[in-house]
Amino acid sequence: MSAHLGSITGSRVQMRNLTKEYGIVRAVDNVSLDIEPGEFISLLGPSGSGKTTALMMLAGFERTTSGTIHIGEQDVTLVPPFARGIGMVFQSYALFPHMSVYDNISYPLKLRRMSKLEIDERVRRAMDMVKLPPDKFANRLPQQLSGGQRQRVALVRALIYEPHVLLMDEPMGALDKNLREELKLELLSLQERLRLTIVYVTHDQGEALMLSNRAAVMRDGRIEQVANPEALYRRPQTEFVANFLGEANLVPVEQSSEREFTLPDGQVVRSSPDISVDPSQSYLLLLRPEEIEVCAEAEAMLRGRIQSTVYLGSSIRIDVDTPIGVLTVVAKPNQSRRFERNQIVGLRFATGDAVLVPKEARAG
Amino acid sequence: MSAHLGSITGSRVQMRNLTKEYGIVRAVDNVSLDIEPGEFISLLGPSGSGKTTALMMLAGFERTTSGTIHIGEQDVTLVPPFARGIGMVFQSYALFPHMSVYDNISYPLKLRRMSKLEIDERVRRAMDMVKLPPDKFANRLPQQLSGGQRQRVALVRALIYEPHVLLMDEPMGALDKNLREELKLELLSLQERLRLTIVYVTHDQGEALMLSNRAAVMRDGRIEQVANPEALYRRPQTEFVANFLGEANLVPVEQSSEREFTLPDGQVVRSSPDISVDPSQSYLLLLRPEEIEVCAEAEAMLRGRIQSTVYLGSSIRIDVDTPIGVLTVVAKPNQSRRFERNQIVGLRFATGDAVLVPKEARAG
Amino acid sequence: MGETANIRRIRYLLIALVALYLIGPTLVVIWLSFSTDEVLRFPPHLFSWRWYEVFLFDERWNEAVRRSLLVGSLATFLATIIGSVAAFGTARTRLPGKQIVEIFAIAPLVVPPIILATGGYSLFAKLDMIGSNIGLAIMHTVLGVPYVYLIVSSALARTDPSIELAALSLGANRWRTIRDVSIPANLPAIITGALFAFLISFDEVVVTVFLSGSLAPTLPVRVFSSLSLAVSPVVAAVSTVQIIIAIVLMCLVGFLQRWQRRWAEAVAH
Amino acid sequence: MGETANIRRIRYLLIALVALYLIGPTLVVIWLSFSTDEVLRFPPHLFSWRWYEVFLFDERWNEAVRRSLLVGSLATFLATIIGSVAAFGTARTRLPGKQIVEIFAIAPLVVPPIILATGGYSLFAKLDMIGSNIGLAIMHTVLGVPYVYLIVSSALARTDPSIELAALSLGANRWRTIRDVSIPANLPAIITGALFAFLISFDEVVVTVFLSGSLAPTLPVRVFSSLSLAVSPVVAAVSTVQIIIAIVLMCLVGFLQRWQRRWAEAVAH
Repeated sequence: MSAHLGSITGSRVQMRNLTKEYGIVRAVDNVSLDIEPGEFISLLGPSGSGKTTALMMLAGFERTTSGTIHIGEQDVTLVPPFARGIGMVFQSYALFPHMSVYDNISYPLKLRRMSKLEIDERVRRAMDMVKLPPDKFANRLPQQLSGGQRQRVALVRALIYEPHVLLMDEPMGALDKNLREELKLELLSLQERLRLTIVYVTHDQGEALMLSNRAAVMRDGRIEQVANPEALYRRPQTEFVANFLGEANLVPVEQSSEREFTLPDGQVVRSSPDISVDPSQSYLLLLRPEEIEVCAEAEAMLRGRIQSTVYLGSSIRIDVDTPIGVLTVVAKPNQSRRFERNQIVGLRFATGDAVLVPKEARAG
Repeated sequence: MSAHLGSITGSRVQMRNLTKEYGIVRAVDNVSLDIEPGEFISLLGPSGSGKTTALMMLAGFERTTSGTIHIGEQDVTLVPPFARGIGMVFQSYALFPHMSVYDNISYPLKLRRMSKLEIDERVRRAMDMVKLPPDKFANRLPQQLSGGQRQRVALVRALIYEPHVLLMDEPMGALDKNLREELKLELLSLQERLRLTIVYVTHDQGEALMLSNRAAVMRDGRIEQVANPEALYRRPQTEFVANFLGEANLVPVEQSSEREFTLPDGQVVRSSPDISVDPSQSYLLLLRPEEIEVCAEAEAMLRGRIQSTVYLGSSIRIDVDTPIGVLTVVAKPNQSRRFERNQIVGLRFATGDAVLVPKEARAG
Repeated sequence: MGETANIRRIRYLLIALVALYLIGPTLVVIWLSFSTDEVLRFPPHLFSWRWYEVFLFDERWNEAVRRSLLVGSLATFLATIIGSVAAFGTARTRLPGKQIVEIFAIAPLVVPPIILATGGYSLFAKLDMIGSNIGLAIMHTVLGVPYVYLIVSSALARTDPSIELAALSLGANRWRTIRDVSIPANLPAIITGALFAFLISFDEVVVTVFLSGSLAPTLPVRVFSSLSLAVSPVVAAVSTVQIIIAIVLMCLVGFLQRWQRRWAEAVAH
Repeated sequence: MGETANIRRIRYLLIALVALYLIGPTLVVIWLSFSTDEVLRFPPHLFSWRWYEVFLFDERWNEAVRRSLLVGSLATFLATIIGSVAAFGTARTRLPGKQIVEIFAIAPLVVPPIILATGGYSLFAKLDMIGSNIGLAIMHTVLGVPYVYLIVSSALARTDPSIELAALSLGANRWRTIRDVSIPANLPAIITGALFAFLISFDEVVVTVFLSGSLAPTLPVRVFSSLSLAVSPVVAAVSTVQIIIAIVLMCLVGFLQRWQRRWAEAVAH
């Protein structure tokens, strides 16, 4: 996919106060998001969070209730999908079942009235690039391909006319685990070469962390936080984001001075200086399981009783009942050290630069 | 599910030379497995490995082509399913759609001609145990329940008549991730209390490692290895098992003396004494990603160039191109240390007690 | 997306016209049934219930209704059993030759009714069963089986096939599994099939004309003969009653299908 | 599981008996068509092709065939368009009132044919179109629409709905999307629907009897009248030809369905 496709550089995409209502339900609620040219951005959220609806509005398949969409310099809010100059990869791949692989890939070029010769050259080159040799695959029908091959055809078909924005709707959903890993790496290298703007919808936090430059975590039609993967994982701004991206221990704390917070057992942690704290709000201390270390009781900040241990191969997950609550700890399995239920263990974690998350008000 | 169910203790289950042929295809090929009373055993393998067919023969839904099955003292090879005294949880849960939750759970007791009074007492107690209060749930139909609730009804229905063997066919397959974790823990505690014999079919290595006392890894209708989770993960006996349970770096080695093997770069590792080595066989050294440590170049056994890094939240996956091949390393993310592409890093790993896996002969 | 209100109005108008066209003849019949005229003519003079009175109190029409109900019930009973057994057989067992069972079960749907009339007439003439209710019910059964088969099959395709295995694992033998699980879990579809089988029998003309012989015909055949002879508006009144019965049965079918579909949702996926 | 060979033998015998019963009348007709007798009687004296010769060389039968083909083609054309448009409308758009479109499209399947006959007769008598091919084709269209609608709808339910979105995203406007994707991706089902519509028209008797008037009847109506008057074995020969046509069309349908089903597999998972 280099040669002809080598020159692509993505467009800027801007969503401004985008809202979509179905009757009284707000599927997307006042979403604004600026996507830089060449950025790989994920819309990440559970099902029903509005991520797919937002993508459908970007593609032009859903009308907006209010708000505007710009692609590049153009306001495309009212432009029909076929004139938006986007590429899209669907969860089901949406290959045309009555067309061969060759016809599927060449279809967008035919629509653009290219010469037969140029179409042929482009399609063959593109097929070679994604390891589908034209000799073998050109005349196959989609149903004669494996899942991974179908995915690659869908990708090439969406890219061959050099759109500046690629929209992807859970494109890995239907693949098994190994294939998924492989295609993720391929997608990363592709984006690195072409500098496309990619908007990638997924409910899988691992995919979003691995692939994106930034991810927007969505919930109930709204964006909770937009940030790069590391910031989302290490400095989530809401309880929801903290829980959605990996496992989280959330310990209630009381503010004792401007930057100091007291744990239930009286110990004090200092918050990271870049977190601004609202005194009227309750906070939770975020401890990722891998940030807590199991240690000798003498060196421990906390002691606790092991509630359960689960062997996961590359690690052991231990739930420890401590004075500040049940903490989940992930430890490396170690031949010399065994963890048993009801054993008393020491735990420690860094008390500086603690990450605090506002406690969510819950109904009832 | 305690009280009435508290007294259960599982039966021994024995499969002897079990074979199932469909036409010319051998779905299960001469499988023998002794399952101890009260053991939680997983049949683990990719789809098409014969694990489900083996379970169907245990349940009596598939006739055996040859071989015998014993449950307890009894040869049940020719006994119809309804007389085998087993409980089974299906992937689809298989709740009766026309019966309320109460009627579903009481059905096996009605078949056993229990008195209405006793049935009522038992069902109510069992529903309480799995957190489905009878007042609220007894009259609901299955389609009015959430996935996790359906799963619990299916589990109670399969246990209420106190079978000595519980068969489970990918019971977590239809649940989302969070619910799965929760139900895994519930299942573990249940089995600990009841000491049932559980045969659990899954394609998910994480589930098998987490839940089972032992797991049988299946491939092409045969058992590759039966062992406890730690032995499977740390001392796999075949290349297939090594790759199937988590990520594996497999480095070709040459035997230099009885227990010493040479890596491609000339370094020497000593094999674990409990591994017997066949001199006519080629071996691979197994290095799990978390067993390799990234270190200062001075302390390194190996140096390599970083090919790619992937941020996974709780860890970073790094592919390093070294003289002994591309090694995948999993490191903890660290604020002070950054990994970049093309950076040269040092690696080290323990050279004693190395795990060697026979290299598979490949066709072609 | 982006079409003007005018285009949309034209589109709705077109839909309305086609819809009117599809049910137009039916509406005409209902209209005619309230005619005050002595002969069937269009448009009619309105409004009178007199033709409904004729239908209700004329012994020949009453006899036709009785015969229709008797033959229909018998045919429904037989077709429901044969069609359901065939549907379960092809969907839930591993017998060889499933495809052949399927072809036989659907065949009567495709065979022109005139052929069933010819064949049935020749056969039953030989057996001296022309005019017998049994003979007629047997032929109507043949016509009803494909409907039961198709409806029950499609319900079985949506029902979780492991519920029967679950019953077996819980200790039910084969007979109890069928009685407690297979039949009740697909009851809405089986009843739907039965309703269709009844409607087919209740509406059938061609085969019935030849097999009812000199005895009293079924309701639709009586309408048919009345039409051929003197075209009296009483046939419009009878037809209207038939339409109402069809509509009631179809509402029932709609209800049953929603029921069966909701049951199908109990399957995990 | 564990049943003896005897039980299995009895089971197969039962299946065979039911199968014979379902297609028995059809076999009888084929048998009769080779009779040497002058009148239709069972069992016949065999073997002769004479009735096929009568059918082939009698101008009145030939005229019936021509009329059947003409009316059938016209009705098929109209029913295919109306049924397909309705199916796409309910399956792929968000127009309100889908359920109403569905009810209208299926209604003619449930309305007793005798009512369509009564209504159609009254309407066309007024328009002076009794005996016109157009009038007949219009009524046959009504009968064919539900088949096209049901067949195309069920294909659309299995086809990936995002292929049309994909075409739009690749740059095809609405018209090109319909031409290049919607129609060809469902062509096997649309053709299947058309074949059914043709078969319905080609086999219909009740409505046709009333609407063909004094002109030459269609093939099945001619068979019907022949049966009522002099029962000559030529009707068995004609019926056999009809059966063969039905079987050929159904084999085609089977082939088309496999084709459409294979296409549906192109969807992920």
